[in-house]
Amino acid sequence: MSQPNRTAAGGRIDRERPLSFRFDGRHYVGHAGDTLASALLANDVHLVARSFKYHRPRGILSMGVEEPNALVQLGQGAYTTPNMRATQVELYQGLSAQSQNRWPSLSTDVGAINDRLSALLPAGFYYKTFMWPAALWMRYERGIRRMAGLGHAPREPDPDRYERMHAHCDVLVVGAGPAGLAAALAAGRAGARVIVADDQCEAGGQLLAERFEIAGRPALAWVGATLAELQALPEVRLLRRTAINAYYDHNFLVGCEQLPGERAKELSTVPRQRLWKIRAREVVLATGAIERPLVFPDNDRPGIMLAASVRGYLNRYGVKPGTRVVIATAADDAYRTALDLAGAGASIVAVADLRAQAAGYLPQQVRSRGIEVLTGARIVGTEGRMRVDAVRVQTGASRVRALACDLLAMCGGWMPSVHLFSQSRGKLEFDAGLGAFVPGAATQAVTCAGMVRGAPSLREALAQGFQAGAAAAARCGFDRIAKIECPPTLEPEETPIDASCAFRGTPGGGKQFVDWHNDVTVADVRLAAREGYDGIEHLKRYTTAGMGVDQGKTGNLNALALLAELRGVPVLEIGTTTFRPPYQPLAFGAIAGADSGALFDPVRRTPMHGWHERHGALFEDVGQWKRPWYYPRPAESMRQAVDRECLAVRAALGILDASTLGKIDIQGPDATEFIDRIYCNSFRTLAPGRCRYGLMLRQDGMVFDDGVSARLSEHHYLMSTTTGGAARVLAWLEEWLQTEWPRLRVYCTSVSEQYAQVAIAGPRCADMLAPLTDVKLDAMPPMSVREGSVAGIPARVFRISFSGAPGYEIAVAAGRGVELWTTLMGAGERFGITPYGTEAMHVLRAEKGFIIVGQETDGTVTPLDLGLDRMVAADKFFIGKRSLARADARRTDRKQLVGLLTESPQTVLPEGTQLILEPHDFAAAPRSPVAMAGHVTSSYYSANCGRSIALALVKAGISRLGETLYAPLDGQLVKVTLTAPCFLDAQAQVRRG
Amino acid sequence: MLRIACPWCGPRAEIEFSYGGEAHIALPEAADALDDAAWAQYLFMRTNPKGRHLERWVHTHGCRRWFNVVRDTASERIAAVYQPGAEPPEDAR
Amino acid sequence: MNRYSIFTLARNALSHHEHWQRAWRSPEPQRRYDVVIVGGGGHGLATAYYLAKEHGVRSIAVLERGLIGLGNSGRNTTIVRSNYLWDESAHLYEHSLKLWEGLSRRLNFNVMFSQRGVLNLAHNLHDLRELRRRVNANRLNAIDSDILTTQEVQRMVPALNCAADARYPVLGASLQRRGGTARHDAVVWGFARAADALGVDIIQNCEVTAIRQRDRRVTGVETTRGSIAADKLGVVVAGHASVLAQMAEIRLPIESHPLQALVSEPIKPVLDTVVMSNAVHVYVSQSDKGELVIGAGIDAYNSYSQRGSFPVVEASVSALVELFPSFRRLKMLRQWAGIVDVCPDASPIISKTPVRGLYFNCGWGTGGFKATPGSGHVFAHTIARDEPHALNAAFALERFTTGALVDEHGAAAVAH
Amino acid sequence: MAELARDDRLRQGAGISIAERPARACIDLRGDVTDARFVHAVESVTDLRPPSQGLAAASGLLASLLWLGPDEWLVVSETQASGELCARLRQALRGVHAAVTEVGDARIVYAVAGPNARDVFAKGCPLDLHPRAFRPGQCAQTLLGKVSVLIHQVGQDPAYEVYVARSFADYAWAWLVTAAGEYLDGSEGK
Ligand SMILES: Cc1cc2nc3c(=O)[nH]c(=O)nc-3n(C[C@H](O)[C@H](O)[C@H](O)COP(=O)(O)OP(=O)(O)OC[C@H]3O[C@@H](n4cnc5c(N)ncnc54)[C@H](O)[C@@H]3O)c2cc1C
Ligand SMILES: NC(=O)c1ccc[n+]([C@@H]2O[C@H](COP(=O)([O-])OP(=O)(O)OC[C@H]3O[C@@H](n4cnc5c(N)ncnc54)[C@H](O)[C@@H]3O)[C@@H](O)[C@H]2O)c1
Ligand SMILES: Cc1cc2nc3c(=O)[nH]c(=O)nc-3n(C[C@H](O)[C@H](O)[C@H](O)COP(=O)(O)O)c2cc1C
Ligand SMILES: [Zn+2]
Repeated sequence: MSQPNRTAAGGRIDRERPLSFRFDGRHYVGHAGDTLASALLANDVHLVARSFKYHRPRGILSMGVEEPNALVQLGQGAYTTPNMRATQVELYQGLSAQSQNRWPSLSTDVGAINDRLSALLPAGFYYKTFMWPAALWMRYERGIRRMAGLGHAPREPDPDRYERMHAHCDVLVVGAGPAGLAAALAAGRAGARVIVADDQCEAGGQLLAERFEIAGRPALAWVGATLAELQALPEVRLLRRTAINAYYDHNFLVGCEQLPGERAKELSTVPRQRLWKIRAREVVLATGAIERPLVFPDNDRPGIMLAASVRGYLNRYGVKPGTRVVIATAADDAYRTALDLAGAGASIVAVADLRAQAAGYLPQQVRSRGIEVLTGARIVGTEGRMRVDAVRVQTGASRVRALACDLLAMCGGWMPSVHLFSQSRGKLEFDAGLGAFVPGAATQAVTCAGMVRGAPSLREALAQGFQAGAAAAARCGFDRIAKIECPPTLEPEETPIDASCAFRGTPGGGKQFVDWHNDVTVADVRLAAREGYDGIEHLKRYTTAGMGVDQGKTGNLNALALLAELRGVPVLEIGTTTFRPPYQPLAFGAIAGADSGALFDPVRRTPMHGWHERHGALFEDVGQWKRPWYYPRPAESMRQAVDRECLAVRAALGILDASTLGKIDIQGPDATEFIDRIYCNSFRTLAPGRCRYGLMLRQDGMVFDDGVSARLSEHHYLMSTTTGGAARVLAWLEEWLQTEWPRLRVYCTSVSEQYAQVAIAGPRCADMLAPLTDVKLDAMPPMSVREGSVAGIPARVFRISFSGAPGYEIAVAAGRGVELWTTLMGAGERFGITPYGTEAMHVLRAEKGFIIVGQETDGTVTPLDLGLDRMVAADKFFIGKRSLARADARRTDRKQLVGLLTESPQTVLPEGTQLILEPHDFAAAPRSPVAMAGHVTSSYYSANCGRSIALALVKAGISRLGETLYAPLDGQLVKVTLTAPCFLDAQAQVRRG
Repeated sequence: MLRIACPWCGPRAEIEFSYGGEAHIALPEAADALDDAAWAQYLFMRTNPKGRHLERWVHTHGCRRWFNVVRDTASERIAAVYQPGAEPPEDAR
Repeated sequence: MNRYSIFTLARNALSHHEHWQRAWRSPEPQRRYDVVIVGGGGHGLATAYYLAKEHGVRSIAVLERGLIGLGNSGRNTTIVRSNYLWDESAHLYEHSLKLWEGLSRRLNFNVMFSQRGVLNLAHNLHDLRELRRRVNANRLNAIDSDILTTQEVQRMVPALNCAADARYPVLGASLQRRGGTARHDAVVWGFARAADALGVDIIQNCEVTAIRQRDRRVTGVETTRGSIAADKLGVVVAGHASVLAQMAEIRLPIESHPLQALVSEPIKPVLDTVVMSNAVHVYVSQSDKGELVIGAGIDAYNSYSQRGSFPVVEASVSALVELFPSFRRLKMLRQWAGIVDVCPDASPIISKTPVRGLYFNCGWGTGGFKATPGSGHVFAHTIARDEPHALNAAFALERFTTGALVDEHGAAAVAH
Repeated sequence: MAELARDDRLRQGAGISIAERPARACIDLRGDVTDARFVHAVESVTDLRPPSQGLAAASGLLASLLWLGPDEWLVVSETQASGELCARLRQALRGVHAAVTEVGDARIVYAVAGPNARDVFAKGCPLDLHPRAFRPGQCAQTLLGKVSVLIHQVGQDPAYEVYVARSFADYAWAWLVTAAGEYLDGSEGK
């Protein structure tokens, strides 16, 4: 198939490797080495998109990251990706892309009506309209939403892989143009660890687009030699296709490497993208510059392109985007385009130079080829519906001339890519000669080299690069640098640009775009200024200039220069909007990396997890832990299973995996003193070999954690914590020890994971355990601990119970947990041993009124509120004590823990039910607030009680026992009676533990 | 991402640490004797300066030691790290 | 003041929009005002508006250090809801939500308040319990609130991963249908324009550098544009509350942290509702312009630098794509942070202070955008009457002394 | 599930190998290095001086002492029985303020080696493991993905041992295998 705009030779494409691809369903052919944009241009396709707001036909404006127009929907199905810049998509065989934001087709787009209605749609029109009638706003809004947006999100989960990498280096060089390569070479030769990152698929930067020479040979030969040397240096890492997107504090930068995964999907191990998180001691920014467009009426038609990009397509891709070319410029650089195009056989209709004079070497060269150069020439309009076909030019006050053409190449000079420098908190300065911002004082270890500093020539770019690289390496201690000679270049002098021509536009005429992406025009900027949105940040937010996918890379400078002129102040005073990450849009997948599914967050399992699984347990998530919830038998409902488990514990024998509880080994001569400061109840009275339930408060007096702690010996304790609190409590202990009480001689060590712990509970537990252990169970009082062995395994046996039923807990080394568990199961068989899960555990403890931190408490509950006054020691210091004396903690109408009994024993209140004092007719007064008296914290059916039971926090609850409250439930009111929070054997109240 | 020099382990990435708030807020000696207002000062009131801040960090995923840091809350520059209980180094004042 | 409507828009179209007036004047500061409001965010401007509108205060200035609305008001994820747990907060936020419901017309500025519903996801049994507690409390406080099953959630949000074997399965959600989003900038500009029309001087690029007082009574402020006398001073500077407090020799229970947010590139509608998840910590909605607006977490450390740290973004984006696996190929377009003023109980301070005539409104932390009209309304009352409105009595500074905190951490989902 | 998988999957690619190591004695040792009695007691049992510098490890015939903190070490031995070693340490440290705590069952150890080992770590470990920054014989506690680990470089090639808490071991294994994925297809490391 023919590629009408492909030159016969030249460029860096592989002419031997044709690649076929589709755009909007049509087949085309390009070459390896093409981008989608260059391949489309080779096929003379200029119309590629519709604009965001007015749906104007748009073509390819640029050649790189700054492209505001040519965004396409790439790929299909799960791989489809919206808003891909055609200028950055490397062509591959079978590529398929669609244009966006048009219906029904790119050439016939209904949305283009907006262009006609544009008088009604100035900047911020929606703030002024759609307010009446109020009821219709949501309908209007639906319409607005449908119009907005560009491409479509995929519907299926992304099948691709993403990776993230930490990297460290002495010198990070961003950009592999001449300046960056020179910097990398200097730093690399000095022996520094260097990373060079460039967003393009090939190193060389602007040189790829030019016909420059270095040391008398084509510049790209120098690039090749330099790359070869860099690759041979062991401490240099070259990252191609890697945009550095963010520059954070402490010289931490984030980049994204595009891997050629689009082409190699079958390799599922190859990630699509790799995020680089780089910590650099020194950074050299050699990020080059972006060409500045010109503002004039209808400056957005397909076929209107940036001049250097036109030259780039020609030199790099062998594509001549047009045959009859008008060049509009405010700088000498565009004359290179004229020369190169003319050399490739295009006809240059004229060069319209906005400057009053164009007398430099390059204009001379152009003139000497017989090309007409108009000076002081303004573009006052363009023609052509789907592609530019004429340019209207006016010189001075003379008559307007229409120049027929199929390509208009424009150049408003260069804007240094200061994005990263600014992100680094570097100050920007305004370079009047360049008419653009350049890096000023740095605040991090960063230097700039090349065009990013405004260096106009290759010679300077190279020199600055070598200098910056060597100096950065030297600051890292690599200062033995072999002398580097800067290779000579031959370059013509350039005459100064006149940046003021770029943004001013022309009064009257069609729309003059400042921001192509968001369709912001000169008129919009004027309107914003008129209405008082005349600070740059207000201008941005009111007009949305710079808020599009290109983040104003092409448009921002013109917008703010225009604003400065409207306000009559220097550009520097207007300032820029804030440069923010990312420099280029960054896939969420790359940011998340491989952290998905099982790797999203660790799942923690106990040593006996496999057994539970094999025995049908369902699991409950408790923090990161999976805990057995209940063990349903075939055809059993949850309620039936839990009832069975609960009955078994009270009647015979149950067994629970308690391994997830936190366990902290605390030892040292001051251990008792320390623990006494941590818990609100007293431990100094606890004898070695005994255990006690302890309650821990925060400094504000609120309950923070609880658990049973054992005094193993005089100076040695084993503290237990809640499952979720294990890490938190250890951190809490260390914090107090290290920062407040460093003189206390105490060591804390987490042993949570060292032990598997099994609770056995029920009247038969001693019968089962006694034959298995050398511990004298008869000699163990409640709340005591012994060392010994169980089933031949060294073990610690605690006589404690969280169910109120007689119970023991046995801890063995985690590696032997399964052995212990299965032995107990075997030995318990004749007693009807029943494994029970967290649900039954919750019911059982609720029957006794034992609290669960995080369920009965929520960070606003004191021990007094829980009726645990007895646990609050008056005669010692403890954390949180002072707060309990505050007025609010002593209020008598605080929410306090009580039990609840529903009128009907079968009604189980949902946890989270709120309680009210008086009956209320909700049907009659649905919209008036009703005062609440408290809420249900725990609620279950208790098979042992033969009825439902609940715990609740109720205002002044303790003084209200016996009273009736109401629970609104699905439109009904359920009567509940307040009771003491204990439903079983209240007389024989076992102390918790 | 900050880079914090643990006094024991050397410079490490921020994600290895946890922040512990303003430093040098000592537990009052005789808390029981304080009035509610003074207690509230200890519990809740913070300097929260824009600029030089003396603060606590702990090397959670490293040596688990607490230490103090002098950091500028506007620029994120870290001027010094020092031991709990010590005064900030002279040159970081 | 030009009236805004489709008719005036059409009329102005004929004259190429050359005749629109400034939305608000740009006056020189006067030497004294009855009331000076420090901070030209949404809350400060709303306060000025209600002072002028409802309390007849004639001479009011709003002093803004930079341009109005570029603080947290201009950088938040715009979620509006009132489904808070405790009565005190529920009443305050519901008051605000009611004001939102008529705000565009009252201000004659379309703030694009969009009641597209706010979903709070529950991922485990604890979440579900707390969610039910809150929904029940909301209903008794006459705040609309529903519980959805997993299937109902899936129907509302097709892109959400509701698989039972997900690492964080969706077990259900609460839904406040009247909740939604509003256009952040429009709220600021709408209040500014309406306040200006009532004679309020909005003075930009005017930083307060000192607070003058005599015998613990406010007399005025020093600013970068000279000194300005005032009988009453309302400070509404969000993340900078402690800085201003220090000028008045007060300490606040506030810490300033960066809170980050980010947007995707614009795409066609995929998400109609606001989705929030406390457990994995992310919240997301799609704006009318098409970008996904995503809220991240706060950086743990104090900072005034209006940028955060990358790990926070990594965590939030991981959570986002875990909930929405089809969003992986979408791209982050921009990322930023605001400085939020975090209170120990995650509730605001709207209060008199030990200095007479000095009032503070701060501590909204990560969730004050939704309160903008309500906060301004009750703060205006507090300043005008020198006593709190019934709705903000519980939010006085004294609560830190008495201990009567309004703790919205535990049970009220992500505080946004 | 992954319990078994860990034993089965000794991954051998050109660039990386990952394997679970057999259980070994691990003892958390706390004490004051400036207390000569403490140092002497530890030396008498292990033949090693507890290193006082961050990142340092001391290795001998009997055991290794891995620095965990200024007053904390992990005593590791593949040849000694844990209980016995503990008892001897406790015995030697009688009367000294120190703590000896058995933690061998609380740790799983993975061996990670090969030319791509550093690349694999780099995917989730913020530490710089470049030979200029981290050498054989050094150890550091840090993060791997979302869990705390102790990394000990045991060989030049490079070879490492990674200690991870038992309940996080499944996660860490899955993490390592996933991270290693791209190096397991026989491709050479960088
Ligand atoms: C990323 C992010 C997401 C959020 N998401 C939500 C959300 O979804 N829903 C929600 O309800 N809330 C959210 N919030 C919180 C919300 O943005 C704030 O609570 C709210 O906007 C605060 O408004 P304000 O007017 O008090 O503060 P601001 O808008 O910050 O205004 C304070 C003003 O004071 C000025 N100022 C400071 N110092 C001085 C001085 N010395 N002199 C003069 N002026 C001064 C500042 O320049 C600023 O303009 C979010 C916040 C952030 C940062
Ligand atoms: N006379 C002129 O006005 C003029 C104009 C333009 C260019 N030039 C020539 O261009 C060259 C400038 O050299 P240079 O090295 O400064 O710039 P360059 O443009 O050659 O190289 C910059 C490189 O950095 C890459 N890059 C930019 N931002 C990046 C990021 N965030 N992450 C990764 N990569 C990024 C670019 O893609 C490019 O490859 C010289 O040869 C100069 O003569 C001259
Ligand atoms: C709700 C909301 C939506 C936004 N949408 C966009 C957007 O579409 N494009 C964009 O560039 N920025 C968008 N932003 C971010 C702003 O550009 C800006 O980053 C933010 O207001 C913070 O200001 P700063 O970056 O100037 O500090 C949005 C911000 C908010 C609060
Ligand atoms: Zn450390």
